[in-house]
Amino acid sequence: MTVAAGIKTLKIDDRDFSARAQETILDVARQNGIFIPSLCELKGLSEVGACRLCLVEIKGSNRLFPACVTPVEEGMEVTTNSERLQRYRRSILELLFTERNHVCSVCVSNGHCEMQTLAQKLEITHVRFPYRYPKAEVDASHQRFVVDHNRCILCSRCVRVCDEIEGAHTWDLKGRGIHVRVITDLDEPWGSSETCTGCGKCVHVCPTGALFEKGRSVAEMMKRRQFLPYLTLMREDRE
Amino acid sequence: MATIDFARPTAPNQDKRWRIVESTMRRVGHHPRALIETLHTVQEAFGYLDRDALRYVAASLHVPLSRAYGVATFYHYFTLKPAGQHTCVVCTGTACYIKGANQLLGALKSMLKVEPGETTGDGKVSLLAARCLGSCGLAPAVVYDQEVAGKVSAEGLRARVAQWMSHDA
Amino acid sequence: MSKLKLATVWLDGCSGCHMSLLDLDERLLAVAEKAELVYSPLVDQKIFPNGVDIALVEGAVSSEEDLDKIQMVRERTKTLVSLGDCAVTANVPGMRNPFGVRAVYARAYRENVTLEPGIPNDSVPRLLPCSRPVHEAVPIDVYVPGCPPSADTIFYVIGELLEGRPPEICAKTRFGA
Amino acid sequence: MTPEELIEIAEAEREAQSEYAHTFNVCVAAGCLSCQSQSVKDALDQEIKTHGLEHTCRTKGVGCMGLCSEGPLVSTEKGTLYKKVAASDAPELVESVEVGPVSRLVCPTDMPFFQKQKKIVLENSGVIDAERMEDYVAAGGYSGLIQALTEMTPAQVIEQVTRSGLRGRGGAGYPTGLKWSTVAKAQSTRKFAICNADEGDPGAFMDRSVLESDPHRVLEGMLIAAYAVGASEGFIYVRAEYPLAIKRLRTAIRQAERLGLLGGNICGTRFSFHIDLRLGAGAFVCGEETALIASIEGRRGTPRPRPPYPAQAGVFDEPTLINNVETYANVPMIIRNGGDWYARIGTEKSKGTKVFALAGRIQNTGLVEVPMGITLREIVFEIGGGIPDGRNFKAVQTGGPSGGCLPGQFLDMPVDYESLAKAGSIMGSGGMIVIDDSACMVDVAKYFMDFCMTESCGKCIPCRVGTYQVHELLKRITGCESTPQDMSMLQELCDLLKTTSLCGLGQSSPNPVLSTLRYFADEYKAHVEDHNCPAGVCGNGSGGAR
Repeated sequence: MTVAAGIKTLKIDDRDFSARAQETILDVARQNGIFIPSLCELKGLSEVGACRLCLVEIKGSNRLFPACVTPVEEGMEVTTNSERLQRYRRSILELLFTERNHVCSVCVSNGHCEMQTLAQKLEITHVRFPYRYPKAEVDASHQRFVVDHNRCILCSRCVRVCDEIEGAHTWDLKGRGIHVRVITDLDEPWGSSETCTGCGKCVHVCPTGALFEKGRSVAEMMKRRQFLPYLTLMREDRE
Repeated sequence: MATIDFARPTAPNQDKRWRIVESTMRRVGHHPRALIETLHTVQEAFGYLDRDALRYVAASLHVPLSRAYGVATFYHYFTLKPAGQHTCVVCTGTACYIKGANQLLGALKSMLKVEPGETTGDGKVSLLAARCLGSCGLAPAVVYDQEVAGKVSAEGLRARVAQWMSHDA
Repeated sequence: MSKLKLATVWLDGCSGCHMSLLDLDERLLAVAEKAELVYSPLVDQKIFPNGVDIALVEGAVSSEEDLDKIQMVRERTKTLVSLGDCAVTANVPGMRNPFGVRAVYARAYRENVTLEPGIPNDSVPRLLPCSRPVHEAVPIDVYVPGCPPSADTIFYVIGELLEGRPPEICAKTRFGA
Repeated sequence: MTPEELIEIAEAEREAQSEYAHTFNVCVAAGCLSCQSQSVKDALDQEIKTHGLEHTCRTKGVGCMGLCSEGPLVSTEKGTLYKKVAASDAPELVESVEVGPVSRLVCPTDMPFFQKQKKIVLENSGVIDAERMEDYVAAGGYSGLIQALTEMTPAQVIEQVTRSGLRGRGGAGYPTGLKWSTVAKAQSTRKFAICNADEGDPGAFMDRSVLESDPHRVLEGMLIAAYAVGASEGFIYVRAEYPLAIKRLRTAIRQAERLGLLGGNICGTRFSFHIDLRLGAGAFVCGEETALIASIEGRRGTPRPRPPYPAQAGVFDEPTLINNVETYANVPMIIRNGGDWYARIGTEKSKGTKVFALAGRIQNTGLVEVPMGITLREIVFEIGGGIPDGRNFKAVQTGGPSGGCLPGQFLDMPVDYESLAKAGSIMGSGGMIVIDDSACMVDVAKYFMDFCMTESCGKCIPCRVGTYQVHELLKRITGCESTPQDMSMLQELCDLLKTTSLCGLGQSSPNPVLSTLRYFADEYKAHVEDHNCPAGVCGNGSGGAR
């Protein structure tokens, strides 16, 4: 296939764009500075389409489409920010705030948490649904890292980065529904994991304060993700 | 595709039932995708899945430990704790619910002092709630050990379970 | 034109929001020109008056007393402002919720007490089963998250409300700010 | 196996059967088995021996006869049906072959329960011995497969299925012919055909009954489908909770393999097909196609966004056809009698018959097969015999947790995919629960939301947290401690679930709530405004149907 044949033209929010056939709506939007919220998606990891925050409208369909996994198509007309979409996104994020105990004021990620930032961007001033206040554990058994389940949003980035990039597959999810938790090995303390390499990739892809490095104060716990595009690129070159 | 011949892990102990598990795994060529089938075999043989079993199966099938645990806890048919000597499954399917399954469950909960999914302290009776046994024509239905009983009344249920509780078998 | 009646209320919070309010410093004078502070932990007024125009509430609803109080405040107030994360989200007071009231009482009045351990029956208001955001107890008109909201934010909010405009606070503050 | 050999088997079997002047067909499907029908059969065998009638009289374990509430059921070669038979009735029954029917046990077969049914899928249920392949062959079994393999091209098979108008019986009603042709067109050397037997709707037992009563019919349907779409490997994904169905399927697969109807070069053609069983492990969400695929691959049964659809990339990323048990069970008859024959049954857009599991507050609970387009009234009041205990009809629930509750005003509505959807429910897989006036509809809605919450896989936020929040709201409402704002929150969350959830489970989870809000708004109102449950079911945090 020639490059020209693989080019699609589409409209996003009434502006014309061209894109390569394999790209998703989210890719094109990002390249062109159009903001579409997302929490589970992270460039360099596989997409799961789970957070539902990147849902967009496509003309001709009543359904909503997750931008992170919907490939561009010729003549597509995408709306990324209608009143309706904003309403749904706010509700979804509010639900997420009710699920665990997200106390921003005493969080190591306060000020650089993706969920907190998104809440402000989506103009959430309060959560209308009742909080659940579940009892959630903090596992500080690892020498260098901590997992605080109070702040986990189950985006599964840690699971994916550990499996797809590091290759250890220390993390996975247990249970189902509202009882899902991230686990290491057979739901054993992280510190006693036989498979964890201690690389810390999971910590740095975590969008919230659920995974953090020990001994870091709030201002210091910046997540650094440069490794992800770098490793992806290096691997592509090798293949 | 070249296969790497890792040394096969050995069974947790001398129990003969591991041979059944091994034969299931052999039948599917120790492929990771056979995880659920293998877990079924383990549960059938031992009644539940403990950590040793999960560790052994995961190592044998080259499945990450966390994935094995994730699968075992995703499916409600699998249990990680041993069951009691007797199990009583109350069907809570729609037909049974409409015909009073909640009252049956309530009667047992107060009688056995356990929640569904738990076993009495003396290890005699496990109480379970099933989603639907497909015996809707006989609602409300209960399974005493392996035997399905239809049109069950709270009195009948109590009497049957009381029998289990009193016996030393 | 008579001045608008302003009140501030302190429920289950650390008083940080009130400290932030005091950080208005000389701007307090500008506020005082337009509004009269009729009730506040900062003034010597024991009874929440009727006909309050604007009331700022700090803190979560944690005890029976908090609940009674906020219901009374709501009845007597035109515009009720949920000020700070404790009021908006239950924040730190809400961190006791997963453990349950009994465990909280035991920790506070038995386990950590050497002299006459025992849970008080009177003189201390009874805790509710859960510490809740204020809007789960009564309807709220304006939400100002932040821990605490900055003095600038509070000044802006009061200023807008005194002018009869709904404040646009999203760009100014957020949860945990 | 050649066509001639198949005919030989059929004839030999018919001849063997004709040696017996008398046959007692004893239902040994799960329903009657749980009423001790096996002991009835054993007692009859013993009695026949005692009378020295072994050469003229026999018993046969057969599948479900439908009227489960009257079991154990026994029928004779003359068409007499006996109900509630006990082992102690055996002597009398065996003597009856000489003296005529035992009138105190006779169940009249001229009642609407039997007369109004039309059996295609259940043609052999209650007639043949599910564990003997020869019995299925003698009843015409596998002739559809032979016909397809020897006389038709795959395209012609698909053409017949398309003409029949058959739609997926798993719930959504997607045209089967279209699905098959999509998979047939997919380019790959390896394709799969899967039978979804993970019957998860609470209150549904159609698939279990078919698998227990006539497993070869499902295999034949799968074989024809595999031939049509070019699949060489297949899986039957069946609930582990159905041990009898699993056992009979295993037997059937072994028998078919032995006769060369499964395996390599079937009937001497180039068509090969292998079937493997996969046991579900108690996850409703695995009824969703992509979750089912994940489960077959040995992973957590969580759905993934579509596209790609299973027809393009399913099991092991290969093109995959997924149909449910009842869909496959229709196929052999469509091939034998032609698509046009099938299309003459039913309505304009919903062709053929549908099997329903009748349960709840109804006289005749059990399994029925009716032509599409029959009214709910005919099913509930004629076939079902109406509401027992002098109570009144309130609603009928179809489609399980994804369906809705329809009130009396819809009793005269024809049962087809479009009408049910228009009324706010769905056809679903065929569970039909009748609800009388002793039930509280808000409580029923809560029951289904509890189901969806527990069965949510937890992958997407709207379903994971939304079902929880809706359930909490319904708990507050049934606990008579809600406020009017709760009602608008309920509406909002239902809309959110429906629109933004990743898969069908989440998207359809609000249906029971929405349909009861629509038709039983006064019951919600009574709970919210007057803090009163009109049916007297809810309140004081107890809840639960009586």
